Parts: sequence; C-alpha cells; structure tokens
Amino acid sequence: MTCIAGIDIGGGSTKVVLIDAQRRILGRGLARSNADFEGVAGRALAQACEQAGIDAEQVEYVAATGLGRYSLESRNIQITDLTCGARGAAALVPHAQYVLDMGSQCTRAISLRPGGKVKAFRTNEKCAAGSGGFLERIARYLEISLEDVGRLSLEADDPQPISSVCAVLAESEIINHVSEGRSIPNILRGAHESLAGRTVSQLKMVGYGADGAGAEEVVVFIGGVALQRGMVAACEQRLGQALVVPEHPAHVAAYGAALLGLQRHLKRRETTHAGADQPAGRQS
Amino acid sequence: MNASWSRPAAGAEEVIRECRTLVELLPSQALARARQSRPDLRGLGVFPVYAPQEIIHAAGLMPIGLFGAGAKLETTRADSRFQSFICSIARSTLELFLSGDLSRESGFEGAVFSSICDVARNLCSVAGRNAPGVYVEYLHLPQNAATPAAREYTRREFGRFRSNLAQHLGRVIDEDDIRRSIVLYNRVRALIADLYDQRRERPGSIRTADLFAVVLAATCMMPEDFVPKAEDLLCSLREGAPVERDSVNVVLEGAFCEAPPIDLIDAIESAGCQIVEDDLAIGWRIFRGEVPVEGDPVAALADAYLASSAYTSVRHDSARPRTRGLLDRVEASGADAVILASAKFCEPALFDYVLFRRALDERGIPHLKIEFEEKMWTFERLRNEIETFTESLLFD
Amino acid sequence: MPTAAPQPAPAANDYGSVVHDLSREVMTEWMTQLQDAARTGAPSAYMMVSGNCVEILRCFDILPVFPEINALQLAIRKKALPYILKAEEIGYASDNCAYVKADIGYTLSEGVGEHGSTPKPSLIVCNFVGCNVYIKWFEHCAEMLDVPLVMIDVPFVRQGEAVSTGDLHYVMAQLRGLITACEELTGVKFDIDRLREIVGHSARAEAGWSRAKELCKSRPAPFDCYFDSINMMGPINALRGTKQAADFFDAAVAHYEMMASRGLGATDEEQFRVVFEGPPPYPYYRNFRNLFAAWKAVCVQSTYSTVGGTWEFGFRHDPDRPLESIAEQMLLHNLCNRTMQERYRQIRRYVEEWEADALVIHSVKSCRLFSAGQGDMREYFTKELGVPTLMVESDLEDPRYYAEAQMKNRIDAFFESLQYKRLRGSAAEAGPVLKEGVSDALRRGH
Amino acid sequence: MHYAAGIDIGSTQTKAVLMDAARAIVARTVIPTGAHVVRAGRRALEAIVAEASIQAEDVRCVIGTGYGRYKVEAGDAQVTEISCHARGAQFIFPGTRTVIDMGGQDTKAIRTGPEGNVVDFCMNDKCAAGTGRFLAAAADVVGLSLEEIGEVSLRGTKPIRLTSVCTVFVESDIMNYLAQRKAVEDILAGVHQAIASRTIGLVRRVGVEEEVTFTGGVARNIGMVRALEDKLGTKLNVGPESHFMGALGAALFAVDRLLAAQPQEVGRMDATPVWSDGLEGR
Ligand SMILES: Nc1ncnc2c1ncn2[C@@H]1O[C@H](COP(=O)(O)OP(=O)(O)O)[C@@H](O)[C@H]1O
Ligand SMILES: Nc1ncnc2c1ncn2[C@@H]1O[C@H](COP(=O)(O)OP(=O)(O)O)[C@@H](O)[C@H]1O
Ligand code: SF4
Ligand code: SF4
Ligand code: SF4
Repeated sequence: MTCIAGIDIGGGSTKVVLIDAQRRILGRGLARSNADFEGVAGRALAQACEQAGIDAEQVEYVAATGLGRYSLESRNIQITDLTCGARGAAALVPHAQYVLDMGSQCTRAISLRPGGKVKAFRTNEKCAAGSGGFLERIARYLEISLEDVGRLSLEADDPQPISSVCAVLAESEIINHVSEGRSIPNILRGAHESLAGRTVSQLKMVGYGADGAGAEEVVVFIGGVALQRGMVAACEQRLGQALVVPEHPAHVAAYGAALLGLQRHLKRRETTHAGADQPAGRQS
Repeated sequence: MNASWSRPAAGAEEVIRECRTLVELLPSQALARARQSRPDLRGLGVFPVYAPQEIIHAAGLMPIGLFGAGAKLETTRADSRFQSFICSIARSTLELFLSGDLSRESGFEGAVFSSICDVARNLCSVAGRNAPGVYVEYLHLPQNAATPAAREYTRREFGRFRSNLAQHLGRVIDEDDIRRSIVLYNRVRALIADLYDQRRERPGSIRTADLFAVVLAATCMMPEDFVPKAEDLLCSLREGAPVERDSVNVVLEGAFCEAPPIDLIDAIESAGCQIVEDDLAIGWRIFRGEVPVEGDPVAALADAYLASSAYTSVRHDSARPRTRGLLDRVEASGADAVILASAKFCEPALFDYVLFRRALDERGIPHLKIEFEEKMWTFERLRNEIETFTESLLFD
Repeated sequence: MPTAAPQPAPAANDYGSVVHDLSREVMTEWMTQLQDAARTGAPSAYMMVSGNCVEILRCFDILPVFPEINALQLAIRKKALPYILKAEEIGYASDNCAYVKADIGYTLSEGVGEHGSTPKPSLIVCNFVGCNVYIKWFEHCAEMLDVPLVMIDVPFVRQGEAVSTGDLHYVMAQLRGLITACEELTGVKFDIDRLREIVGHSARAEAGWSRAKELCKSRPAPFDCYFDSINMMGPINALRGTKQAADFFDAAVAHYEMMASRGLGATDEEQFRVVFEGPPPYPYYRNFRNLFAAWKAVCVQSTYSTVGGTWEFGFRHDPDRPLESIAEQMLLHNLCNRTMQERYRQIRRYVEEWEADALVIHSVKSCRLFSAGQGDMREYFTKELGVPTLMVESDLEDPRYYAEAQMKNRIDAFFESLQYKRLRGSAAEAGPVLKEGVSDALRRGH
Repeated sequence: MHYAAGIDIGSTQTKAVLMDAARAIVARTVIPTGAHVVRAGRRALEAIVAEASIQAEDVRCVIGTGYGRYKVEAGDAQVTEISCHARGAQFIFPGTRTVIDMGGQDTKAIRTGPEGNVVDFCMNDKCAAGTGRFLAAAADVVGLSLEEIGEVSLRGTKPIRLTSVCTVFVESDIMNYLAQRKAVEDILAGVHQAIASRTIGLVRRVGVEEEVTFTGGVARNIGMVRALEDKLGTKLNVGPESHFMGALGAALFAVDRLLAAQPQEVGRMDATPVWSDGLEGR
C-alpha cells in the first residue's frame, strides 16, 4: 500500500500527516518543536505511524515543509509551508478562494488560483506584533492553558484594545491592562481583535474584497491559532463573514505537503528522471 | 542543482573571482589597489544613483561607486546621526566618512551626491559637516521632461560640477580629456550591455550574482583596467555552453541604490528564479547608446542624461513614465515575472511599488515584493517567499 | 527636589483662543469653498505647502487644494488610521510617508470628488520644493484621479545662501509654463497687475506673521510658536495672497501686541523657553502639548512654522517683481529647500535671538525631509553649542508610533535635568555617610 | 528617627531602598513587578520596612520612579528613573560621568554632572529590541536561566552574528542556529555582543566620559558587563547595588525632601564620607 508522509516542521510544533494513494488520511502526529528538528520529526512521524498502524519503513515518500524543511535528511522533497497550506486547504474546502494561516511565528494571507495554487500571498511584517507565539506568552503570563484561550476570549464584554505594533511593547500593554484590573476574557479578546485587525488587512492586501465589498468569499482559516475560537470570531467580526476552519487546522500544511508529495511520487513512478524530486532549479 | 549552471571557461572564472574579491573591499582599499600602478591617483566617491563619471575621470581622479559598506563595516557611529528608520546605505556611507575610510588620508578628494531622495540630500549635508576638508558636491539633477529650459539648466548644472571640481583641485578639466573619458566609459557601458545580452540570450551562461559582481567591480576600478577584463570575460563566456534550466525568468527591479547582498541574488536564483534583467547599479550603465563626443562634451553628457538615460525611480519624466519603462523592460527581456526588491526604508522604491503593482496586475504579470538590507546575511524568510513564488509558477 | 509634573494648564487659554477663533473663521470659509467646488466642479488645483506659488493660481481664480492640509486635518481629528490602512492594502509600505497614505486612502474612499469634501482637481501642480516625496505623491494622484500634472522642478539650494541666476531662470521659465497651463484651463488671460495686487496681499500677511513671531521674543511669549502657530500657518500657507489672510494677521498681531504689552503669556508663569524642530504629532496634538504645558514650557520659535517661508528673516513677496519674488521664495526663502547645515544656522539664530533654554527635536518617522540626520543636529547642538537638546520620536500622522508613557518619561526627565539645581534640596552638596550595618544590609540583598 | 524610601517600579522588577536621614542605606529589596503594579509597590515598601524592623510611620517621604512611578500609593512625588539612576550612580561611585542603565524594556545612556545631575541622556527608540527582555527571551530559547546566560556567554569562542536584536524574532533566529548545531555559548556570546554594540551606539550619543557606571538589572549579567567593557575599552563600575540604582536615587531625592522639611537634621551630614572603600570590592 502506498503511504506518503507530509511533515511540517514549524517553529512552534511539528505536524505529520500520512496519506495513501487515494489521498485518504491514515494518521496524524504532533510534537513540540525544538532545535533538534530531525528528532522531533521522527517522534511526530512515529506517532502518526502508530495511529495508522504501520511502521515507518512503509512510508514511501516524504515531503517536508515548514521552516525546518531543509534539516530533514530523510525528505524526498521540500516545499514551502505557504504552497502546502494553500494546497491542503483547497483539497479540504472546495472552492476555497483565500487562506489565512496563523502559526506560532508567522501569519500569512494567501489568495488561491483554481486547483489550490498560490496566486498571491503576504506574510506579516517584521514589526507587526506577533502570531501564535505572542498569544502563547500571554496565556503563560495570565496562567491559563492554551486550550482555554479561545473559550475565555468569547466571554469578553469589554475588549481591551492593544495599540502597539511591537509584540514586546504589546506585552507590557497587556501587563498594564491586568494591573488596571481588566478581566482575563477582555484582555484575551482585545489581543485577538488587534491581531484580527492586522490579519484582515493582510487578507485585503492579497485582493480580498477588492471587487465589490460584501461579496461572500470562501476564506479558510488554518494553522494552530485557528484552534482558538475567540480568534476565529474576531476575524469573522472584522470580515463580516464566516470563515471555514477545517477539522485539524494545524495539520493542513502537513496534509498539503503529503498531497504534493503523492503527486511527485506518482510522477516519479512514470518518469524516473532524476532531479524531478525538486522544484526545478532548486539548490539545497 | 548547481550542475545546471554551465561552468564558465577558465578565463571567465578568473575574472569573476577577481571582481568578487574586489567588491568585498572597502572604498579606500579598492582605491589603494588602483594606486599600486598609479601611486598619486586620488579618488572621488559617487553616491548612487548617477553622477557624470567622465568629468571626474577627466579631472584625473578615479570615480568610485559608493554602495554602502554592507557587512564589511560595523555601523556604530553613524547610528547616532541617522535613526533606525533610515535606509542602511545612508548610515553605512556616513560610517565610511566618520571612520576615516572616506578621507583625504585614504586618498579621497571627496564625494558627490545627487537629488535622488530626502535621505541622500540630508546625508550629503551631514557628511560634509562631519568630514571637514573633504569636498562634497550635491547635484540637483532635473526632475522634469526634456524641455529647452531643462536642457539649459542641466547643461549649466553639469558645467557647475566641472568648474567646482576644477577649482577644488586647482587645475583645469580639459575638454579633450572629457572626450577621451567619454569614449572610455562608452566602451565600459557597451561591454556591460553585451554581458547583459549574454545572460538574457543564453540564460545560465553567467550567474547574476557574478554579473552583479562584475558591474560593481566596474564602479571601483579605473575604466582602463576594467575594459580588457570585461573583454576577456565576454569571449570566454561566448565559448562556454550554457545548460537551459527549467526556471522562471524574472526582472529584478528596485535595487537601483542600496545594493542587495550578492548572496541574496544567489538565493533568488537558487530558489528557481532566473534573473534576465535588473536595475542593479543602474547609474553606471544608465545610457543605452553612445554619448557623442562631437561638440561640447559636458553639454553632450547633460543632454544624454536628460533625454536618453534609462528610467529610474529617482527621476520624474512626464514624457517617459516609469511604469511604461518597467513594462518595456519585461517585454524586451521576455521575462515571465517581476521581483520588486526594494531596500528596507527606501521611499522611492516603496512608492513606485504601488504604481508598478497596478500596471503588472492589469497585464496579469506575476510579481513578488521583497525587502532587503545590505547588511543581511540570513535569508530564511525571503527564501521562503521566493520559493513559494517559484512554486506557484512552476508546480502543476 | 523634583516634584511631579504639575497638572497641565488648559492648552488654549482664553487669550490664545481669540486668534484660534479668527483663524477658524477664515479657514472654514476656504473649506466651504472647497466643498462647493467639489459639487460645482469650479476650477481647482492641487499644490504642496512648502515654498508654494499659490499667488499664480489666485491670479486665475483657481481654487488651491492642499492634500497636506487634508492629511493634517485627518490626523488631528484622529481619523487618519483607517485611511492609512486602506492605502497599505493597495501596496503602500508601512515605511512610506503616512501623510501620503492618509490622503490617498481618503481619495480612494471617495473623499475627493462630488461626494467628498474636496474637489477633484482640474490640475495638479507639483511645486517640488525640497521634499522628494511630493513628486511621488502627486504622480500617484495624477494617475489615480487621471488629472494632468504640471511639474515645477525647483533646484535645491546647494551652495549656502546663494541662488544662481541660472536656477532663477529655470524656475521662472517653469512658472511661465504654469501660467500658460492656467490660461488654457480657465480661458483667462494672464494679468500681471492682478498678480501684483495678490503678491501685495501676500507681503502684508508675511509682515504680520513676522511681527507676530518677533513678539515671541518678549517674556512671557504671547503665544506658543509651535502649538499655537498652526492657527497662523493655515492662513499664511493656504490663504496667502488674499485680503482676508492679510487682515487676519493684522488682527492677530494687534491681539498679541496687547498681550505682550500687558505681560500676558501663552501659559501663566512661563518657566522654560524652547525652540522646536520637526512637525508635531498631530494624532496626539493635545496630549503632546500638555506634556510640555505641565512644565510651563513655551515654544518661542519653531522650524516647522517656516515650511511655507522664512519671512522672519526679512524676505517679502514684491509687487514690483511679482514673478521673480515668487521664484526666489520657492528657491531660497523656505525651510525645506535648504541644506541641513542651513537649518542648523536657522535654529541657532532662534536659540540665540529668541533666548531659548533648550531645543526640542520631534523626530517623525514619516518625514525623512525633516528627520533624516536629526541625530547629527542633536550632536551639533549638544556637543558643539552646549544647547540642552531633547530628541523624541513618533509620527506626524500615524497614531501607531506614539507611545505616551515613553514620551512622558523622556520629556519629564529632560525638564528635571533642566531644573535640577532648583530641585536639589539644601543638603544636596553633603556627601553620603554609611554607618555600621549597611554593609550587612547590602549583603542581605545578596 | 525618620526614614526616606525610593521605590522603582520597573517593567519586570520592582526595587525599593530605605534610607535614614544620614543617607545611609538601611534596607533594600527587589521583587518581580508582576501583573499588579500597585501591589508590587506596596509589597516592596512593606518588605524594606520589615527588613529594617522599623515602624512604617517613621518613613516620612517616599518617592516613586520607574515606569510605574505614578502607581506608588505612598508616593509623595515622582521622579523619572533617568534622574534617579544618575543620582544613585554618583552616590555609590562619585567619579561617575556616564551611566548605562539596561532594564527590562529600555536602555539608557546618561551623562552626569559632578553632583549626579543629568547633563544629557539618550534612550533606545520606541523599539524594544536589544533590551533586558531580549536577553530573557534568548535565555528561554536556549533553556538557561537569566543568572546563567552571562557566564555561559563568556565561554563562547566563535560568536555568531544575529540578523537583528529584535526581541520578537530572536526565538526563530536562535532556533535556526541551534538547528545548524551551533554551540550555545557561541550563540549567547553573539547575543551579548549584538546588544553591546547597539548599546555603545547609544552611549556615543551622549559621549563616553569616564568613569562609566553600569546600572539596571542587566548589570547583574557578567556577560553583558564584559561585552560592554570590551567594546568601550574601559572598566565599568558595577556593584551589588547596581540593580537598585534607580530606587537608590529616588531614596536620595526623598532624603533631600526630608531634610528640606526639617533642616535640623542637616547637622548630621558633616561626618566624613567613608563609604566607597569596601563597597567596590564586593
Ligand atoms: N490546542 C490549542 N489551542 C489553542 N491554540 C493553540 C493550540 N495549539 C496550538 N495553538 C496555537 O497555535 C500556535 C502554533 O501553531 P502552528 O501552526 O503549529 O505554528 P507553527 O507551524 O509555526 O509551529 C501556537 O503558538 C498557539 O498559539
Ligand atoms: N539575576 C539576574 N541576572 C542577570 N540578569 C538579570 C537578573 N535579574 C534581572 N536581570 C535582567 O534585568 C532585567 C530587568 O532589569 P530592571 O532594571 O529591573 O528592568 P525594569 O526596571 O524595566 O524592571 C531583566 O529583563 C533581566 O534581563
Ligand atoms: S522589538 Fe518590536 S519594534 Fe523592535 S524590531 Fe522587534 S518587533 Fe519591531
Ligand atoms: S536607498 Fe533609497 S532611500 Fe536610501 S538613499 Fe538610496 S534612494 Fe534614498
Ligand atoms: S515627507 Fe515630509 S514633507 Fe514630504 S510629504 Fe511627507 S510629511 Fe510632507
């Protein structure tokens, strides 16, 4: 049985998705990233294999993505997380037009061509206060678990906005809010809303709402932050429309990698032309 | 897949290696090299984008392109003069003055700046104040179409430069010398143009990183020395057989002033983008045709600048809008896409991006915007974006 | 010993508000003209403030429109950010001048044209005086609004105070070109005597403006030459050449003469006299002002108030040489078209002749024309002239760059240092004494 | 006996110093500022009162400084930490002409006059890059404590170059270097040097005049001390109280106030200062 692995080595966590030739998902794996990308990937992969009930040797083809993609020796190909996220989202959500990907370090807006190819994309600017990592630090500081962030944020009645662009200074604003006795939900929602504000303008930069505002468009929200319902709500509020959040948002890029891997794998089967495993001209 | 690059013939490698070492030098060191064979040669710095090198050369000086200091020099003093939101080249260039690299002792008479942006203009004034005794000239190049008034003005401005420089040096700058210099630089520009044609017609025959090094070398060598080297390079390149690569052909636009790290150019090409046209160091190859040597040579240079110079983001010319210029560049080079690479904080480039983007979108030409700094040395984020861009154009 | 900065005095006290109201009157009149023109489509033209040649437009009854003033008003009314974001959505970078972004964003949101507050211009006159961003800004307006652009390329003053006849000819030739363009637009024949009259009004307003600034030499200064001067910058820059503007200045001067003669000041008990460099943070105008008012610091001269022209040093438009004097004004007698070192000289004169205690540099990210190299200015004034200098950073349009806590910290610290002698108690000079047990205390802390 | 207190509520830590009218340090403390700024101020005050085992009402004057200075309940007045660090530094090291204060959120270079007055000062621009917080973040990524990183950095032989000293991106930056199998000590060495050169740029603005005193919490980081000394080519005054300079300065201003209120106390001031010896060694 053909088994393809998509491995997304992100700055925050490493995600693995195993699929078969029919693009069916066999198993998923997740591990917290650390400097030893290779090891982490191994652990996440083992987890996925266990779930799929196969052993690692049976994996025929490995497509790596995420910032650690080049450090994975066992990879057959590396593809950027933007391409993979787009492809994965398009496969999961028919007619997807836009993808929002909020990871731990980076927030990205992508507009899609039919078939899930990237048309245009925009990654957050250096000084545009953070992504998931920022929210993680806030959660740690407020001594609440990451899982609760989304739920609590929904309970807000008077969100406390954050004005600063820089994540560092934004954190001290949070501290001020706390010292002024603001409630945790209001602080979290404030953080979510200011992130949403920036995310939505990113989305507009890649063309969202350019032709005739108000027109409902299919926007898929992926990446670990999509697990925070408060964040989803904040974005929907800003956009004035609903977002589509796939079942395992953090794993979408890994899934996309697996799909692209499968494609390449089948191609390689027919043409045993060396080098086809890498996007042409890629040196690594 | 390094293999996909043709290995240039031995002669070419030789020249390229030389150029690459040359561009790693600070201005004073480059000048020192030229002085090995001409002990009493002195230099004049030319801040981007353009200044009439011919007049400087005819004055018996070596015009040296000032392209910041990249990672060669740590900026410590200049940071206190220019804030963190000012482009790197302004700060590193001031650092060159403050650290004494651009000083009379190191063989420099001074430097010339021109009206490209507010930063460069203030830099000229600040540099002048902090480097007493050094000759700093500021040229107000016309921001206008080639009207008679503009022509008269430009001729006068170039003339002013000639007489100020002559006065500073205490010697006349002879017309025939200027003509000789024009002939020389015509040759330099023609050779560089040929190299560009090489790259475009036979992609992969020379890597852009190498070509860029050669062009930069031309800005810190005496033209007399550059010409034979460029000639060698050309013929050996014509011999080498390039391997066609399956890659995206792009125009690189926006790096007309602060220069990107050469490694970034490599990163772009290794991510699958074959650069077929660019505006790197454009000021030193700004004339397509030859500058005539009949008649008043200074007027000839002025007229050439006004009427037949390549478009740049730092020159307004209602008769020749820049977007038109970019589209022509794309067409002429047969590029599939455009990478708009601007120096961080570079207002002229960042503003032009808006109009360029409109024009490219209208014609469905794919484009990618990136920002670089001369001091960068890791390109993880950029590489990620460039690879995605290539993937979006290559993957089926 | 330093006391907490006392509570801010009311920013615009009763005396200040007199001129404020006069100014609002004349400015509102102009605003209504703009709104009407937006509907009627009466001829109007874009123009920049710095060293402008508005007199020529008036000569043809073409209504001048200043996008800079539009951006300024958006900022001071705290309306700028949404427009800035809109501009960034179509590709402007966060590092581009926010004045441009706000105005373009506003244009794209139908602020310009029959549904908006300002007319779609019939002509875009780019008086390129100093700021290179002007060129980009108006190129973009011309493209987005599809309006013809007339470029007036004003050579930068490159050698000290001199301006060559060549440069003068170049500018005048272009002014004649502008005149032809205006004739074609309006079908009105150019009338030199009309221009003389208009230029006469300008000269009168300039004399008033200079006199008012002169009055700030008195202690206390009758008005704040930074925060209050926008009341006069509107009329001097936008309405120059009209009788109303000239009359406004007569009234304003009369009022300030009265205040000066009665020893009335912008703030009661003026404590510090400062010179300001750089544009103010319009999105936090009042907030910023109060940080200084809290220390009873008054601005006695400012470079920002001279972007239109440096008339306090004697230059006037000249009815006998209308066109020449307009060209000279554009070339030489304004802040923006001169080198940093000329600006240093100007500030130095301010500090000496207006007897200021300190220099405050407000460095704005947007405006490289002002800010690029201000660190060197700081070096020059602190190290070479020994003038206490405070440098603070934010922005003149983008609210995202203003951090009040940090701003207050720097400003308080600066004034604390200015008055430390008054601060130190009588026992200040006495040396410290350690007694037994302190060392243990120190160790305990370890 | 009357006492005066200085309380420095910083972004990360709150410092307090208690002084008697003779300007002798009686007690001092440092606690994390945490979320509740007001409480932090109160706790700090309680702590020093307890440590000195005196009555709270004997503390006659309290001056607040630091970014939370307006949140000191008992505060009779507020002074910015710039004035306070200058004053405190000059008190402990009378030769001080330049003060470098590195805190959690900002870095300051201060030139001081002979009386500990501020002659000129400079702070990092709004951006929080390259401050104490940056070190804390770096420590996090390499999994060391703040106390350790300084020492470790000294063992670095081939310092790495950082792309920027941006606190937000330091994590992924360092992560990349670790992935490239770079040694932790080299990474930390690079981190400290990057911050040092940024700081030197700041100090140059006010002009480096000896003696140079290093204050603020980062002064407890030996790696930072050495890095700065290398770049400045001069020795830095660093003492056990460096972290407390702000609070100390505030306390000194408080004493001024105390004495101004009751001049008779001045009599006790002419005892010969014996303070400096012994302190520096520690
Ligand atoms: N269970 C969860 N609940 C809420 N948020 C989560 C959860 N898991 C991860 N996140 C958020 O997602 C981020 C990581 O997302 P991810 O896409 O894995 O980033 P990366 O790909 O860069 O590692 C974390 O920083 C956190 O903010
Ligand atoms: N024991 C320690 N060892 C090394 N560094 C320390 C130590 N304690 C604090 N720091 C550094 O000092 C910083 C806080 O310094 P501080 O002056 O208290 O800042 P603030 O005044 O803003 O609270 C922390 O960010 C940390 O980098
Ligand atoms: S610390 Fe904040 S402001 Fe500074 S560079 Fe990083 S993100 Fe930008
Ligand atoms: S890089 Fe851009 S902003 Fe900087 S000097 Fe050059 S043109 Fe001006
Ligand atoms: S850069 Fe300055 S002068 Fe130029 S448009 Fe912007 S704000 Fe105005």
